[in-house]
Amino acid sequence: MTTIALTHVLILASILFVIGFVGVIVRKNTLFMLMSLEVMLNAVGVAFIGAGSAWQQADGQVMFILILTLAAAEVAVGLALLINMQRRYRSLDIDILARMRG
Amino acid sequence: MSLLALLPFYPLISFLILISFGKKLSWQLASTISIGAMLLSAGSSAVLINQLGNSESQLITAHLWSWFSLTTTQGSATINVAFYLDALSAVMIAVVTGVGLLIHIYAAAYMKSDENFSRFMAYMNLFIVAMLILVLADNLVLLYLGWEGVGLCSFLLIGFWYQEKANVLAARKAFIVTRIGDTSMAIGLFLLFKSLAQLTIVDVNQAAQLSWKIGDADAYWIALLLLGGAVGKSAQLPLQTWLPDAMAGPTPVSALIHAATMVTAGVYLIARMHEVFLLAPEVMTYTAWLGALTLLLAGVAALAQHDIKRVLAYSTMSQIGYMMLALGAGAWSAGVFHLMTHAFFKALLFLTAGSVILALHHQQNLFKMGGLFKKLPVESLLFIIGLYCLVALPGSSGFFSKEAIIAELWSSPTAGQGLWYCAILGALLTSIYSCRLFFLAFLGKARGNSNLEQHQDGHQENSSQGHLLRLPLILLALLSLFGGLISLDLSSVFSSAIATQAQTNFINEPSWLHTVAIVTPFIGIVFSWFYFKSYRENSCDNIKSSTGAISTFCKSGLGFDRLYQYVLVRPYCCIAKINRRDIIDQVLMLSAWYTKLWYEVLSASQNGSLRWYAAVIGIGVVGLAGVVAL
Amino acid sequence: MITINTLFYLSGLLAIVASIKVVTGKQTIHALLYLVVSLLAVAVCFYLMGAPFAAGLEVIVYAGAILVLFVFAVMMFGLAQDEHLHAPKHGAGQWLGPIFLSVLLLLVLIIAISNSEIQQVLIPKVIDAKDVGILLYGPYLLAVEIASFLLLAGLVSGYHYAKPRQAMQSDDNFQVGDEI
Amino acid sequence: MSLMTFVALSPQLIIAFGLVLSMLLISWHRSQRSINILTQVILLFSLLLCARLLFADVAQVTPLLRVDGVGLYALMIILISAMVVVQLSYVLLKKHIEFHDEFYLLVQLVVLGASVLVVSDHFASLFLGFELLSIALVGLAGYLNEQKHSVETGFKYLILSATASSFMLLGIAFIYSQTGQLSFYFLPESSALSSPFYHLGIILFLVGMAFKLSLVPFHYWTPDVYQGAPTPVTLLMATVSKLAMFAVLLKCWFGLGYAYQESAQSVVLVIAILSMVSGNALALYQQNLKRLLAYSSIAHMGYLLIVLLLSSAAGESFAWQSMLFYFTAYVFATLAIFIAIFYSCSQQNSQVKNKALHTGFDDELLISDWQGLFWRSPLMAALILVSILSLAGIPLTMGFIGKFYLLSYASQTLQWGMIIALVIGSGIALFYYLKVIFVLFATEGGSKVSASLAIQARFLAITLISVSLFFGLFPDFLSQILQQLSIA
Repeated sequence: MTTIALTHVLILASILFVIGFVGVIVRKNTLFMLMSLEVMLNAVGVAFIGAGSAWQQADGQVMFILILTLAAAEVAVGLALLINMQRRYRSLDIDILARMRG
Repeated sequence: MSLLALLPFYPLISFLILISFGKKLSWQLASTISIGAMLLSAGSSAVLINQLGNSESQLITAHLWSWFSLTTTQGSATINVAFYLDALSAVMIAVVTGVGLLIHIYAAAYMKSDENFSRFMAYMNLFIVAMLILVLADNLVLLYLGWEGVGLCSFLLIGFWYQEKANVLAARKAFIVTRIGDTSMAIGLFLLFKSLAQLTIVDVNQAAQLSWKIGDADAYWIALLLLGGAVGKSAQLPLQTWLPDAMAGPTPVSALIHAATMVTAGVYLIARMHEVFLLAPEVMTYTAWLGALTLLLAGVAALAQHDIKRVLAYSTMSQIGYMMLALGAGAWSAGVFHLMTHAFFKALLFLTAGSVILALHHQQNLFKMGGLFKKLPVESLLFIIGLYCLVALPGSSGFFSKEAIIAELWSSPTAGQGLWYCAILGALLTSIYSCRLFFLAFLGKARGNSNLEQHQDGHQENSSQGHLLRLPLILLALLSLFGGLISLDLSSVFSSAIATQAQTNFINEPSWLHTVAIVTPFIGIVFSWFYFKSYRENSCDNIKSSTGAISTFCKSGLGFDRLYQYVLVRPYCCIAKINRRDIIDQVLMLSAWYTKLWYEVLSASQNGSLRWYAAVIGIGVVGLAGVVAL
Repeated sequence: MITINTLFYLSGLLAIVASIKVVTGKQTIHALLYLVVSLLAVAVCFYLMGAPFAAGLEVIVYAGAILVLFVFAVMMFGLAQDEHLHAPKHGAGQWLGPIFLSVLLLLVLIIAISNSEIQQVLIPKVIDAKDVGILLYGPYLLAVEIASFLLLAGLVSGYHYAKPRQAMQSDDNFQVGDEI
Repeated sequence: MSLMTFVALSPQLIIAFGLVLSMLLISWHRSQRSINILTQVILLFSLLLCARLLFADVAQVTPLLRVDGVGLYALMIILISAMVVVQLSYVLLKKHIEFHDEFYLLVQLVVLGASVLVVSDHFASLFLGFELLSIALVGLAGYLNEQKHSVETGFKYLILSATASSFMLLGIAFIYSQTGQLSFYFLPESSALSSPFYHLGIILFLVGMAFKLSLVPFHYWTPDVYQGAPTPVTLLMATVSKLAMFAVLLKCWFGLGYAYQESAQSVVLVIAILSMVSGNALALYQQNLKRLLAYSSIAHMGYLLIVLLLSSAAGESFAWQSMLFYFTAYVFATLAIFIAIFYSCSQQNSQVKNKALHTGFDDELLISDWQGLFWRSPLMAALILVSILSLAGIPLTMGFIGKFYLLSYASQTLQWGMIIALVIGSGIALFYYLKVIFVLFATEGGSKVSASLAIQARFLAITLISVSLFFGLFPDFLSQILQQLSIA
């Protein structure tokens, strides 16, 4: 059936996902955090497409398209927030935003 | 609506009025409302008890509405808001409304000058409501409601003078410690419900008889967990530590809650669920031993206290130990009887102590008192009556009830001879600390209070308050003296228990038992007469601690050899001294400390950093995967 | 022998390397370009998995639209102060990486398209645009509708946050390093 | 699609249609007042349709949605709390000269997302509803620019919820890769069950859910976002989002048979016990009221997880019944206490308004600000009292019955660990709940909050108090309805 093993696709997706997640944790720059989130979402897309092709269903691709809309909406809000932050604090350092605690 | 259904509503209405209008009410109005409500309650309970005596079935029920229903695999159980009055709860409502009424009258006078008077009376009323719900509840859920309500009111009242930190801490401690017991009880109730699918008390008792055998594991665990709840509420070992601290509340509170009513809730619970306990004889033995240990421990602790209210608190603990001992030994009626008489004389003692404290401008230290007999003759007389009953000298109400308990211990299947000796030792201790208290406070010379005379004048002026203070005291004194003559017929409640008891034989009992039991208090008194000579005669101005007492004792050298001193007195004093700070208390506080530590660690991790928060999501995933993999 | 598998592993590796570069990059624009490379590599993977429609969308929407949004945003910030702090050194070294990755990707693409064996294996298991469309506008019709509301939500909140406001003044008293 | 499906879906359609209408209204006539009224009308209309459909047959609308009684009941509660939120927002926003039409649009979008969630029957609709809810809430969380922490709140919520939703999506992808099915009500083959990806998928999926329900250890956003967001938005998160999430979780939990899988059960057990204990421990010495409620909500969600642990399919309807009852009590109590917080805050803010222009105001309220409130505003104090007692699960309130249902459920399914954790947790909880009650009745303290409530607020307060007391005293009425719904 499949020439590409499903497990391998899922492992690829996991690796990409983890890279993105590490980016979210490690980077101080908010722009990079948003980019890392894109990497994570993209990894999820890989997993869905792989699963869809393994089962020979179009559902995986439909889910991918829905994820695409999510990514677009998320980026729009994220960048708008970024602009807001830049205006207010003149910096994109996420560690500024740690004033609520306890 | 029947009279029974209305019983808790009088104080409830009074509570609502007082809490909503609060400060707008004058003292007269507020006290009239609260005392009036209590009067109505007490009156109706008198009528009800009369009706109960005349009725055929020996019980009165009132169904208000069905509360909610639970569907289980074994069918559905409906929980009603319904009241149930039988001989056992009749005793309880008599105590709660009767003693409650007298304490309300006293409290109205005692707290007159407090600016939050109406709030105080409102809480007192609410307490009565909760207590009535507890004792009248027809099912265990409603009983638990009353149980929690009582705890809440106690918390509110101990911390009534919340401006002082110590009071708030005491309130908190009482709440936390009793919560431990409540937790155990709640788990017990769920286990019970799971096992029997019943929550109505009558049905539970019936179903327990049908579906369990004696010594069944279910019965064992449920009884043990319920005992845990009772131990918490009744301040028994190892959850006894909250009671002495609870004396931080106003004195009427100590009298009402921590002597007469609330602490007896545990005793009531066990008596109420006696059918379950009968199926778990081991737990009954534990109950008896817990009671006995508490009795001795509290007696020893009472010996070393400086604060008059703390002495009384420890004595309450030890008297409840007697009740527990009685329940554990299967002497159900005797236990409940002692509950009632104890309520009378302990309320009397506390209230009189309150009057003394008031007269001395809130001086509670025994070593600063002395010689009060001459200055406060009425109070002293009342106090003597109270102590007379506490020590259980012949003729007093305490005598009847305590002897009834001790008499059943020797040949009880769940108690035995060891516990009999404990009870006798306890009686000895009781008489010793009572004498010590009396000598220190009322005999000898006045120490460190010159304000008394001046206050006496003020006291005279305000004679209406004085009368109000004394009226309930005198009534209580009468009850304490003659309360022993009230005959309780609890056979309808404890019928199954009596059936079991009939098998036990009293043949093997030696004849000297009763004599010893009666003589013991006298031995204690004679002993203290000589041992506490210095307190009594009080030639020096300052007596401080028990080491002083030991040296005085040495000098007098009245027939006690050195061995006795080193083997018994020293360790006793040591234990008493250590126990003044309550070892078990420290252990319990450790758990509070753990909670606090936890709070601190967790809230430090809440550091506001987004990157950390995101990282924790990853850590969580890894952790959960680990949990699944293992 | 070059099979689909080797091509897939190669493009997957490319995607991983490019993603690592995105995450570790110093300069925003460079990181964005690496992200484009990563997305393209993933698109190749999609193609190899028999989802050409998804591969197309990946290129058009992700690399084409969403990343352009990023680029616009970066332009707007005018490369803020933290960019200057780590100003990159110009040199040939930093060009090598992207060039290498891109060339590799190009090779994979060319092989995948020109190799007839691979095409033969691919064609029977392709799920093309038609299948996706039938599903999307059949059972998933409501999902499309809800997705449109999702975009609306993104639009409205984005508009709100980015809206210039007279009342809002920048927090002048705030200094970087305050309260951190 | 037949007419029947339109009828079954009418509550959702009304909201969607209302959104379009609202946008038209904005382009035609911008007015705070009219958009508020329109929103309320839409919500009310949808509520009435829900009530009408409540006992109708279950309707499957495309593979994505399945309209049933329990979902509609949850939606009704969601709509009621959304109406309260809109009312509060109106009070908050009308002080501003600027137009705030987006706010109402976003609230409607949140409600739409929630309404999709409660009837979803498919991972696609679950994910879309989830995201619709999240994105709109991100927009709302940092809505008021003049608030001190608006950007921080918005960013925290955006990044964390995006991270969590990617985790959830990866989980769904893994599950899908092993089972080949995205719809609920489908039991996987045994071959899938042995795959590690399947179990990993369930964990990841639960992570996303746990994040939204703010369960430990995915709870970190909760206190910060609760504190930083405008109070009506916090209320929206505390009620609408939580209820919708829980409803959908329960649906797929039972539908996909996770309830009977050991791995999923052990995950839930760990999360639940951690949440019950940590949530309460964190709230212990918290002074800020909104943070306090955030922590207490963590614990409440932990209690609710009890219904997820099931031993046989027979328990499912009781699980629904317990969960819906508990949530009704929780939502009403939360509404009540947030109304009180909202009015207290707005009075505080009006007193320091001038200062607010410069440094940004703060929607924060300390427990001590309520000191002696009873003597100044008995109605508000009564409102707080009833809701605190209900949250604490003191008898005679709805909260007690709710907790009782949970406990009896747990004792039937033999979850002794859960019961112990629940009882210990509520023991700790009483400590801080009582502190609030204590403060209310304290006499001293010259606090600023004097609280004279507006007419609508009085009406709201009295309604909430009486509802809570009524169902506390006569819960049978509600539980019978719930029983009927959950059996269907």
